Amino acid sequence: MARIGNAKQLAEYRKQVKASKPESRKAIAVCAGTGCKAFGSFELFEAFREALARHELDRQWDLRATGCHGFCERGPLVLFFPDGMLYQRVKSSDVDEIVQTTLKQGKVVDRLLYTDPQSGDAYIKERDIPFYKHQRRLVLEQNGQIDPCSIDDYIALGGYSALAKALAMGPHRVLDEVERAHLRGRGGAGFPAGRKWKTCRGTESDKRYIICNADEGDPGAFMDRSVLEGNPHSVLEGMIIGAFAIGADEGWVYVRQEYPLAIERLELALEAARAKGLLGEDILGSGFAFDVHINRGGGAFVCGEESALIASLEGRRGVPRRRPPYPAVAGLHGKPTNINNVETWANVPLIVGKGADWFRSIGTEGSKGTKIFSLVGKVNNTGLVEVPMGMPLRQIVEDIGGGIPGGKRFKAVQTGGPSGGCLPADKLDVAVDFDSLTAEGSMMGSGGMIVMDEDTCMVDVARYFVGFLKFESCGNCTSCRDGLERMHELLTDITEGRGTDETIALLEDLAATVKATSLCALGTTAVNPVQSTLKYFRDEYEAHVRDKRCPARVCKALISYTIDNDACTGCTLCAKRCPQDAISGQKKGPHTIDQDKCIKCGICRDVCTYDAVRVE
Amino acid sequence: MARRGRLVIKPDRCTGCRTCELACAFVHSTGGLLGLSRIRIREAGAGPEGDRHLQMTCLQCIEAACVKVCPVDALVRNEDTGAIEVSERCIGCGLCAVVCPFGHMHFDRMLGRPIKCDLCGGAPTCAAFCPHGALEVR
Amino acid sequence: MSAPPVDIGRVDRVLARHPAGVQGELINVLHDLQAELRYLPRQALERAASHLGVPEAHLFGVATFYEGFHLEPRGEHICTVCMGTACHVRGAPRLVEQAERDLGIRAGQTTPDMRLTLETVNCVGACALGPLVIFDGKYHGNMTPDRLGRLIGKLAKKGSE
Amino acid sequence: MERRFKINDIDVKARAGEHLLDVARRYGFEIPSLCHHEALPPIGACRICLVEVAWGGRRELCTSCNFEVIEGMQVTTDTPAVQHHRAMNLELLLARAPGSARLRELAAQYGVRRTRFGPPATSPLPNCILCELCVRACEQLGNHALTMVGRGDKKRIGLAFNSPSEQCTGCASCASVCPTECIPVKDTAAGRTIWGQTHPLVLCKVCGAPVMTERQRAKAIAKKGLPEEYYDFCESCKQSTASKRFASIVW
Repeated sequence: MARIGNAKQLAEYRKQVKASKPESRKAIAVCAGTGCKAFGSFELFEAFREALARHELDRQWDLRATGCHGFCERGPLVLFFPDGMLYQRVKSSDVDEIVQTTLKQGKVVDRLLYTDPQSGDAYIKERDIPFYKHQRRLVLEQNGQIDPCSIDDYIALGGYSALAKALAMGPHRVLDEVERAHLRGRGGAGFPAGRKWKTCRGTESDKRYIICNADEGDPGAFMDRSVLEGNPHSVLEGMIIGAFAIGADEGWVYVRQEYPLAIERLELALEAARAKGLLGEDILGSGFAFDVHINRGGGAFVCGEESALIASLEGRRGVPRRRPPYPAVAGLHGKPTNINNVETWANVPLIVGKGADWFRSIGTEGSKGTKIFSLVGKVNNTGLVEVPMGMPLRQIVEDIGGGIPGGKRFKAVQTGGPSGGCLPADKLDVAVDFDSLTAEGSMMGSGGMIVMDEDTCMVDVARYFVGFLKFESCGNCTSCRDGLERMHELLTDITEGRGTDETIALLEDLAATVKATSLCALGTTAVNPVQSTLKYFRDEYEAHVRDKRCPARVCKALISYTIDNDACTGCTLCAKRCPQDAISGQKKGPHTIDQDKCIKCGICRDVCTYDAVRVE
Repeated sequence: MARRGRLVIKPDRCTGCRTCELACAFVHSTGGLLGLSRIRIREAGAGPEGDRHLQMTCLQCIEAACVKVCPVDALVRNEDTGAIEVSERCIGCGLCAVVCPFGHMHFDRMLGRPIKCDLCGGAPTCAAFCPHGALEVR
Repeated sequence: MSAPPVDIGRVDRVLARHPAGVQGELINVLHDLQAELRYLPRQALERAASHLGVPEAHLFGVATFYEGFHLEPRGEHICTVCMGTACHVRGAPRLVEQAERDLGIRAGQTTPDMRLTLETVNCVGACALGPLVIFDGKYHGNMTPDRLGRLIGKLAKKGSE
Repeated sequence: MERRFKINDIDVKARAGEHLLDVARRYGFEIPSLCHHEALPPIGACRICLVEVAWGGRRELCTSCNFEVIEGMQVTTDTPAVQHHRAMNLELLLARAPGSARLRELAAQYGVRRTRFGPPATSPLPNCILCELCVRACEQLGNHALTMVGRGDKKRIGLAFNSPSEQCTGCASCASVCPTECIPVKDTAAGRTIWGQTHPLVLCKVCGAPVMTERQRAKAIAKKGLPEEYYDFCESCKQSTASKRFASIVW
């Protein structure tokens, strides 16, 4: 691996790499994202490799283990290039048939195609599938196309050309371009990246740092994980461009320890970029030097907050401090430091490569570009979606997400991670961008989007988030540490049937203080789930405290399990599985549940094949 | 330096009546706890006209040991009065009282603070109350 | 059960990979020590503190701040239940309850025979698979209490053989 | 660099980088606080020193202890919102430290005479409000015996490995700065007992009264450069010796 000495050599090298690939550009991309890997995509990849070798097809087909394709619900996914055919839920045992039928005869294996569960339509090409059709994949575009362990794959698709362009533009034009693109930070607050960069550059100092915040802590969000795992070079290229523009010579990626694959891929990417002369001394012969280190996070949600992240990088407890001074002025080791998250950095090569005007043409007035969401929960098509800013929430949930499974009713969608809010059905037409979501009492956050159906109890959800945040609070501020603990107690009282109207009143009062008086965003936004559910689902709270009833039948203290005599066939399965021996009855006779013994674990309902267990 | 309220001690006038201690204690604590007085009367043996007494209080040393050992620079000289005062910076480690060569500082464990003469901001109460002119402000 | 003695040589080999006296290395050092020893015993932390030149109290404060560090020995097997939002709405709390019942320990604890540690994690970013259980590093998606019970039961049987 | 702004409509001046609470107190404005100490870096933990600050079109509640002054801002120290949120935070703290007279008194000033919350689930040190003054004082002294352990609702004050620390000199500064007087210190003939260990005491070479702990002495001698005999006598014996010397000069 020789160093690439300048922009011209980079272009030549790209030509060489392309020439080494099969001329037909035929490729099989097996998704090796975390979701598909859990479904066995590694074994599948090995099966393909073996089969291609056996049938001597390995020179015609370029086999790649790629990053996450996004449609995790249907993994493992296999995508065929150049025509873009997608097979879903592929097993190793399908490989022989795929080779025989698809690779050799060019025919489709129908049963591996995605079939819409509602319409029954089968789709051959990925881009026609409703899940993909409404998306605009820019950051994620290459995720399904390249082997994230291969810098050559990235370069072949134009990788590092934006860096070469930036080096030619000079730092100030790059800064202007990023500012003009109006790129807002994808980590949650939505602060304009260009302004942050300029502040950092403008602060007099002998040393500046840049940091990639990959401490994706929002439960229910995994877009940063997928970008790092699927296309680490795009993040790295963004960072190098940023460092050049800002005048930094050292950078850090602060990545969650829970993402081992992302760390591994990133390490490989760093090594490869160094070997190619794209990182380190004299990058592409420009004289600009910059290197990146990886720091594994210790496991603290609050370290997503930039001053806490810096504390953590300095080997301290991840406790936020009051800003200003902002990190762009006084950050890591007191030096000007620019922090952006993974998705923000990954947007940078696109902006520099295609220009600010192109970027500004996507999205809304206040929010430009696309945003990646992890669409999860009670939705048919779970996975990662990337859409232009401003798309109505309804389109994401219904068209891309394919609606709610099992014919259930939609209840709410929670955006913005644990500090976001829950929006009800009549807010589904809100445009998904930074400002519209905030106006409705939720927020963009880093892009978690959790769909809830009629079986989700909103009080339980609020309690879940507050429970998460009291655990994740750094514990500095009285309002956040004690306030959240007390809010959690009050919510527990409500879900366990001890609540009264005064409990709700105190909860609201306390929430106002937590929001108004906590130091960092963790505390000031922690009450969003409570305030938004109180605003939109107050009737559910009232049902809990006044009628001692959980409308969604989730809160254990307020429900009981019974067996419907008419439906019960006396198969005895529930009685066998009941951990408390609370179920009795004769074989082939109706069974009953002893309410004193029942712990409401719900196993009887899970195992009953006759749907005879009722929850009241 | 035009300093106000320099405290001049005249031991030969002291009768040992301890009015100064009481005045100090009242001015610096609610209830006048004698233990919290910053001035103390010591017996100094018998003289030709009866027992001698000596008024012991902080000398506001120029090179003060207490100031030197304080880890947080909590002992600050009041440039108006010349008194070394215990500021709000004190964290109560007690070193100052340990090293004062004259025993003029007392560390009060209940208060978590050292106690020393601050010249009452320039008008020492002890002097005002001394019935014998044994403490004078100049 | 008392913790086994710590092989200081192993600790020192890990420390040697990190520059001395650099506080910023602290969290990486803790990660590497834990990877080597499975948990962070006191002797290892004491050595790390002196290697990095930070007070022991500081190191202890940091190690206990982050959820990723374990200061008690962990079991031979680790069962981690993901408690992310997606997993929560799909029934993760029931999984924890099932495991706690079956094992007779609380989440965060280890069985008295040191065979298994039950842990929870706040989202591993595999939300499409929820509810998710990670058993010794292997992801098990769409988990049900019944299936988890059998998974744990299998381990118990293996143990008694 | 000087900063000019208004507190409760009164013009004040401060140095750039100064914290608002220090400036306000210098001008005699009363702002309550529990976790602030002039000699220790502010952390904004108790949230009692809240004030309302308006500048550049923004208006927000901030803790004044860690708020760096801004030119031209308008500070109000006692708005209804400030009062309300101080009261709620005091109520939360009162649940942690019902035994603190100072806290009860302060809470009562804000109309909080009882708390609607029970004792917190995790509080190994009764009446501790987690203000961290003890930890910061210990760090300031360079002892580093104390630390914050855990986080969130499980955060507490503690020692490394939860066991007696060799770093602790028994100086009891932690107890001195504690606003709720929750750190137990016990002096007996055997020594000073604090944080789970009993520190042997240096006794006055004349009368045998306790002077300081042996560790505090050793550390002070090493650090402060005063002759050893400065640390040998109790206050009373020193005064007695001094008075004799003075008497010999006077008479």
